[in-house]
Order: sequence, then C-alpha cells, then structure tokens
Amino acid sequence: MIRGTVVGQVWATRKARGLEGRKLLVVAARDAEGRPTGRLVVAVDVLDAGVGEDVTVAFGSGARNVLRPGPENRDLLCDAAVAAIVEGAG
Amino acid sequence: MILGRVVGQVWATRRDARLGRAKLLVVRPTGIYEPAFDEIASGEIASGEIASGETAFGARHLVATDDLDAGIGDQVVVCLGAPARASAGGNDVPVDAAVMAVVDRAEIDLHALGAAGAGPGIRRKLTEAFG
Amino acid sequence: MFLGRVAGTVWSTVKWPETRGLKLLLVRPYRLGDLAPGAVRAGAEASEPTDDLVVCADLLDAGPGDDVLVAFGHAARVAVSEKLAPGAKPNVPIDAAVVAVVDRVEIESETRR
Amino acid sequence: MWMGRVVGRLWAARQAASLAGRKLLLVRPETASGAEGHRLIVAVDGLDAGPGDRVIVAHGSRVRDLTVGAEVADQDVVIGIVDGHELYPS
Repeated sequence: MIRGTVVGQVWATRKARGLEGRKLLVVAARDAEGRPTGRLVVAVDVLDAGVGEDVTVAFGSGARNVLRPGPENRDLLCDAAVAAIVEGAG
Repeated sequence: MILGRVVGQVWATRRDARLGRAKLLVVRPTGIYEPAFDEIASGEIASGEIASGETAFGARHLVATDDLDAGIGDQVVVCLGAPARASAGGNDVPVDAAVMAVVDRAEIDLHALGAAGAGPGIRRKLTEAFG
Repeated sequence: MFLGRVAGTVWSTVKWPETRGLKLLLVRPYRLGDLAPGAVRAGAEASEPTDDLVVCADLLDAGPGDDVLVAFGHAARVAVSEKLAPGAKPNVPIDAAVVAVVDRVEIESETRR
Repeated sequence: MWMGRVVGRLWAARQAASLAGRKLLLVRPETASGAEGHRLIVAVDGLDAGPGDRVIVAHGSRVRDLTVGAEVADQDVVIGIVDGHELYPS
C-alpha cells in the first residue's frame, strides 16, 4: 500500500476486460515521510475519491480484493486500486 | 498501473514461443521515474516483478504487450504482473507488462499536484506530458 | 519488460539446485534517451546503455552485443521452465530472463502528434 | 538479478524472529564501468558466501520461498556465488 493524493483522472473507451465502467484516477504517490515522489500511479477507484483527496492505494492481489474480495478475482485486470480515502493522518 | 506514452515498437522473431505474435510497444512512463516503480514494487505483486528491476528501470522505459491496438504517440495505461499475463494469453505467458487502456483523455489538476507538494520541476514535466 | 544490450556472461557453480545448467548473461538496460528518436536500431548500431548490469537467465542463446528483451519475476521463471504443467508454479529461484532477441527497435520522435 | 561484492556481514543479536537466524550479508552492486556504487543491500545467504565473494542476488517473495523459506523476512537472496564473469568489449 502507498499513500498519495488524487491529482487527476483518465478516461478510456478501449480498455481491458474487467475495467469496463471502472473509474481510473491518477494518484501522486508519497514516500514514507509523506513527501511526493513525483511518481504517478493509475488506480481503479470504487470509493469515488475526488481530486485533492488523500488516499491509500493497494497493489496486486490487494487491489483486486478491493474490487471483489476472494480468490476468483484474477479476471480483474488491474494491479492498483484506491483502498481508502484518508480523513486525517498522524 | 502506470500512465505512459507509446514511443516505439519492438520487432523480435527469435522469441519465447509463448509470446506468440504479441505486439511489443516501447512505453515512456509519464511523470518522474527515477528509480522507477520502487513504491509500486511495495505491492506484493510487483515485489518480484519490478523491485529487482529497480536497477534496470533507471532505463526510463518499459516494453508492454498490446492487444488494444495502441499506436505510437497514444497515451496508455500499463498494468504489471499477473493481470498483464492474463491479458497476453494466460499465466504461463512470460510477460510482465501489458497495455490495459488506450487513453482518450487524461486530466491532471496541476493545482492539486502543487498542493500535494510537487515541485515546479515535476509540474513542468507533467504539463509537457499532458500538453 | 525492458530493452538491454548483452554485455557479458557470468558462471557460477555454487548455487541453488534448480538454477543449475542455466546460462546467465550480463545485460545493460537501455535508457530511453539512448534509443534516439527516429532511430531504427538493429543489434549493431546500438548506442551506450546505462551503467547498470542486470543478470538474466537466457534460453534463447543471445550473444555479445545482441539487443534483448528481458522480463521480470514470474514471467522470468516461466521463461526458463519450458515444460510447465498448466497452472503449475515454476520453481526456479530467479527474477529476470531474456524473452526475446531483438531484430529491430523503432522509436518515434518525441514531437507531439 | 544483479551481481555484487560481499563487503560485510550483519550480526544482529536481537533480530526479527522472521529472519530465523539466517546469515545476512552486506552486498554492493557492481556496475558495467566498475564504478563503486554507494548502495549496500542486505541479502540473506544460504550458500555460505563470505566477504570478498562476488555473488548473484535475486529478489522477490517467490525467490525467497524457493530458497531460504517463506518465514524469512528478507526478499533479497544470494542465489549463486560467482566463479567468474566476462564483460565483452563494447
């Protein structure tokens, strides 16, 4: 999981199986100390996070579990998903 | 997943048979990628796939299979690891990256990026990429 | 995957059993800038790749100076496991392997279309 | 994988149980030009490599599971001790 800030969105009609109708957000990743690394991660969003919001992003099987928990989710062709919208952070 | 721009194509007749006739595109990741992917590598899927690629990903490019007919100059979203193999034909296809979307429109809110603490260098680079 | 140039070879006898018999190459990854825009690259005219050395298993017999395509992780372990039962997980403890020997790379100029 | 020189060893009396008392080596990656990088990687060793040895290090949870065992926390693993290597004239 990484922390980041939603900075944009991607729209695409030609998409892989399992991504139809899914919202794709662009997240500016942060390092452990919360500083932006300049790296952009595209993540599927089902929590309706908005631009400017702080989020956490899960990767790999964690990302697929965000979209549909359980072992049979290998058809979800994505490797990153917004797992939480962060209210506050210590 | 990784946002990038297709900048080229690779032809290779001598290839692992399981690649079949997969189209191979050279993609330049958008944003700053030095070293690339290390926090993407923090995810379990990518730890084997890309973390060890850190030394290689100072190369600022990746090669991905494509079955969405992305063209040179297109912005694309690339996925790594198991989903990439699934889209290229199955878990026994030796690929680690595949084009998952051909982008119609991508918007980056540079104000939000600035508020997120990204410096002018990053913002300039992204304005270029999204210009 | 990434593009690199075969820069050398490594041999090692003290290693984990499943990796025995595997040919290991030293590959220098190309930095995108080295793949000059508009350049059509066959093996010979490759320009200077990065200073990194990636050790890759190779079953395609790539030779000195060849341009190769290298895959990581599970893809690399699959590449060196030719006879793999469907769904079986390869058990070779490596993380990078050559999956193609490149004939030609074409890089478009960076100008926006 | 990458090739590196063993430049030291880590003894940690109090180490995470999940390192299972395994031998930990400090390895400096080698570059094509031979330039001494300052990066040092802690790699777990099961082949009895020693200081001065050139080794090959692989990364990942699967590599770790197949060699030193899934209970070991470190995912950088020495998978070979180099007998020799050759760099072709570029």
